[in-house]
Amino acid sequence: MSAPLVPDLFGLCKVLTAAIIWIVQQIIYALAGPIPPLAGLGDFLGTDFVITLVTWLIVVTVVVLWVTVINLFTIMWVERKLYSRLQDRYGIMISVWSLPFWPFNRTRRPTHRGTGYLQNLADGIKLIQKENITPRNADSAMFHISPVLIASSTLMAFAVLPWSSGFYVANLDLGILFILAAFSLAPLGILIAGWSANNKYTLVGGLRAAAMLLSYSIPAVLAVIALVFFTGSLNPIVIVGQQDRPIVLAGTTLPIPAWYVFGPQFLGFLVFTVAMIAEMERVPFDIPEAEAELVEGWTTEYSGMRFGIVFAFKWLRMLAASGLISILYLGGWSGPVFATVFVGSIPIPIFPEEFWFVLRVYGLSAFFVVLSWSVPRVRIDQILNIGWKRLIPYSLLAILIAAGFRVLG
Amino acid sequence: MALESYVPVVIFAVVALLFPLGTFFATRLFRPDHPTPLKDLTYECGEVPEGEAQIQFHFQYYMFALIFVIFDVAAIFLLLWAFAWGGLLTSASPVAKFSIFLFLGIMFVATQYALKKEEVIQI
Amino acid sequence: MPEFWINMGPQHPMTHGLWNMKVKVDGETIVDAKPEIGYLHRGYEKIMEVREFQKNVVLTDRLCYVSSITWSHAYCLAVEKMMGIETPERGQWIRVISLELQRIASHLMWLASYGPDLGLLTGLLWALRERELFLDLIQLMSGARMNQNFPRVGGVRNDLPENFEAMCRRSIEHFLEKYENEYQAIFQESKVFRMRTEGVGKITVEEAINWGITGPNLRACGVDVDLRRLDPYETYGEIDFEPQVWHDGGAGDSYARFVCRFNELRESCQIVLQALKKMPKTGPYRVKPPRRAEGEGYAKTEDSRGEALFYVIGDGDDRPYRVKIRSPVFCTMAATPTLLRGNKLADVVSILGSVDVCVGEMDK
Amino acid sequence: MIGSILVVINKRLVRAAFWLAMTLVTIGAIYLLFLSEFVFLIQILVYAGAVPVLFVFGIMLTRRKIMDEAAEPEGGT
Repeated sequence: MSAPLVPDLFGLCKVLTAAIIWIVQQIIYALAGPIPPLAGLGDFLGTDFVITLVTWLIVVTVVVLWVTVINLFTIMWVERKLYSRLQDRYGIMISVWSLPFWPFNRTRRPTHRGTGYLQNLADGIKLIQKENITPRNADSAMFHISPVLIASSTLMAFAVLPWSSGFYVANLDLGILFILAAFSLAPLGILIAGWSANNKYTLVGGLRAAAMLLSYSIPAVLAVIALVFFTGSLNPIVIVGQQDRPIVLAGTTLPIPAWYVFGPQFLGFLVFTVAMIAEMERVPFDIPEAEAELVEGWTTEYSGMRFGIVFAFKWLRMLAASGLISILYLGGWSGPVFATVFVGSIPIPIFPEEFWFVLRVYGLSAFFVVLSWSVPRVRIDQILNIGWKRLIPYSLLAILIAAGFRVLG
Repeated sequence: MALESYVPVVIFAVVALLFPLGTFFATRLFRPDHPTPLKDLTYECGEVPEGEAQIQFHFQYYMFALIFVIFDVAAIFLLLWAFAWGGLLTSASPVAKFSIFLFLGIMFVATQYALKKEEVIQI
Repeated sequence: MPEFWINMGPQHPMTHGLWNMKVKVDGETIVDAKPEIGYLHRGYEKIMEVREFQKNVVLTDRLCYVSSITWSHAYCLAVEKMMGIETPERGQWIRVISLELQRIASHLMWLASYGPDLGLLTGLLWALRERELFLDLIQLMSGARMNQNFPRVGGVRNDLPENFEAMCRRSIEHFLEKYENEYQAIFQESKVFRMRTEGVGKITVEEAINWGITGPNLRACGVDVDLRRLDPYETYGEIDFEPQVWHDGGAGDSYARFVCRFNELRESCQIVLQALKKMPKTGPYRVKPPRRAEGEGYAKTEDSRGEALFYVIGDGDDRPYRVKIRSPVFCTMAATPTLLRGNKLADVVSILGSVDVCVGEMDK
Repeated sequence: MIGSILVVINKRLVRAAFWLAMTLVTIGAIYLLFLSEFVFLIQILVYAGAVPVLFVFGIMLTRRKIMDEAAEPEGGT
């Protein structure tokens, strides 16, 4: 019922691309006077193929930057601030405004006035300057390649995760399955990373991570199957579109949106959420890097930016999982009616769809943060028992319920 | 058709692969690199490591991985079944509709049995 | 066989101090364990022979930095018994108050470190937040936050400051409120916490007694042993309190140890409040001890970790001829293989966190 | 594909398993070229995600240097 801020990311970027290519073409044509073959190059740049390719490149870059730079830093900041408040302290406070030189802070010593938003950037810069240590006995090639596998497979989930009805890279018919498939590649990377460092902590951590992530991807897939009974599709945009209406029960329209969480899918929602907490390795299920007994789990031997990447991608997994949950069960980016004002027939979004979606993602993430900082860690055999003896029967039950509702109509 | 919609995914895959790789190569410009024998030692709480870690390792969760693969394949069957549900409803044969429940039941019982047995044997 | 040894410590998040726990695992199950101590050995019993009686109090403070007063008090008690002097009544009451405040601070430190052991960093910060209150009280009383050097042979260093009683009451009131609302919710009533601790690291009464485990760890097995009750020193005989013993089923596991210590926090608060009420308002708090002494003194007190024992021999000189320290943690550490065997690798932290290790007193 | 060759020629089994996963991903891409995207995703979900993990678990349950010590008699396990 609300309109997206970016109705068509591809179209938007195409304008940008056309402008860039036009400028480049003018330069090339200007140069083509002395060097005639360049004119052909200029013509080639104007073809549809090049424009489409460059546009896709720009779209992908925009989304990658949006995800990694803006959302990653924000979610890390939110987490650090939130759990600090939970623990009765301020958390990160040093910001640009406390830098001890002229335009910022006249006192010539750091102050603690800021909100600390750029602290994570500073941490990243620090990590870049750190030496990268490879253990002598490690399997060097695997040790270096597995973070790439983990990072890129997690990032791939964002290729099909739409941020509104217009802000996406690709609109696949099997988008949800694609995200789950992207998640399912990480256990192998973690396992190889843990094995290759030739360290006992990483080995045990990697094995635990693999066993846990494998176990919990089954309930997630089963919960999605239960959802398919109602949606009949795995396209995220279609799924959200189905939820963008009020519930009609026995002829009366209730003032409740028709999110899949309200109704027979509630059990599936619970199962899926728990499975996703495990998939993002947060505290009740963060046994792969149980820092108390396995120093830092499978990331023990990574140092410098490698550690930064494998560490930061935990938050990316959290973003992706929160987005997935809100698309599947919480109505995605559908906002209330007042979010859009119609001038004539043109919808003008006061709060665009992206806002509602980001709100849901961050709300879910905040819930996960609070949850993870208020419960202890579960033991690995208990985790697996929960997964196999509770979640899988429950998810099968959710399938039965969904099928039953479909049979009854 | 679907193939065109996968073009951005392929581009995204390339960028996603280049992103960590690029980060790692970029750090080479900034970081020091002075390996010493002591620094390159495997971390084992400040002690000299005892033995190798890449050994034959008794890991009792192997059974879980085995059951996982079975379940994964089964989940795919279920997914197809869920997609075909609407079609099955219109077709009159109840056997096609509900035989999957038999399959589900058998698989569930077998899994629980395997898990119970594993508790006795392994953990 | 695919079993291998994992080093835990000296630089490991599990070890609260410098010591090494070698754990032999088969998959995830612990087959054997081997505690290795000595990283912090300072030769206390020998150093104390070359210092005067009164100056040794400074050293005994450093035995365990989280419960300094209890250790220096045990030493002072032994020396007083050897010298045959008696602390004035007000001095004894002040000692009781300081001991119980120190016990609360020490137990809070244990609670704080038990939180992150189980992956609960919030517990650490909350418990340390309330520990500040008691450190402030101890600071008011003795002038220092760590290594207070407060008990003296023959009494305590100084009288209680003005308004101490009111401040004490206020702090304890505040603490008990947090205890009832926040701590119980995050620890005792948390289902995940109970999953991690119940049935883990069980030890039977016979094994515990044979290994020499004392204090809250033994009381968690269901044995009603509390030296404050059985062999009252100072004025503990006049105080009405209940030693925390685990009576229900599942005795001797991590959860029972946790509950015993956790309830002791509240019990210690009641002791402090009672002592504040019953103590004489004025009077001497210290007598001057003789410089030289001959004979034997032997004192055992209920430390926050078990039974602390000091045995001092004087040969007529102004310094002890021989000092023997019995550290409760030392004996508990010997029992760790028994505690750990058969549990999972992840339970190492749950067990060793619950027995409350203090490396300083263990290595002496 | 290069990955499949690496699977065969690698002596270290875990590396081989890794390259096997990569090969399976590329096979999935070939399925995609055949316009069967469902099979592509199933390939990644099941074959690239699960099966190599199972392999690696299996490798860790067996002896490590089978290739190197093939000639030697079986020692005590």
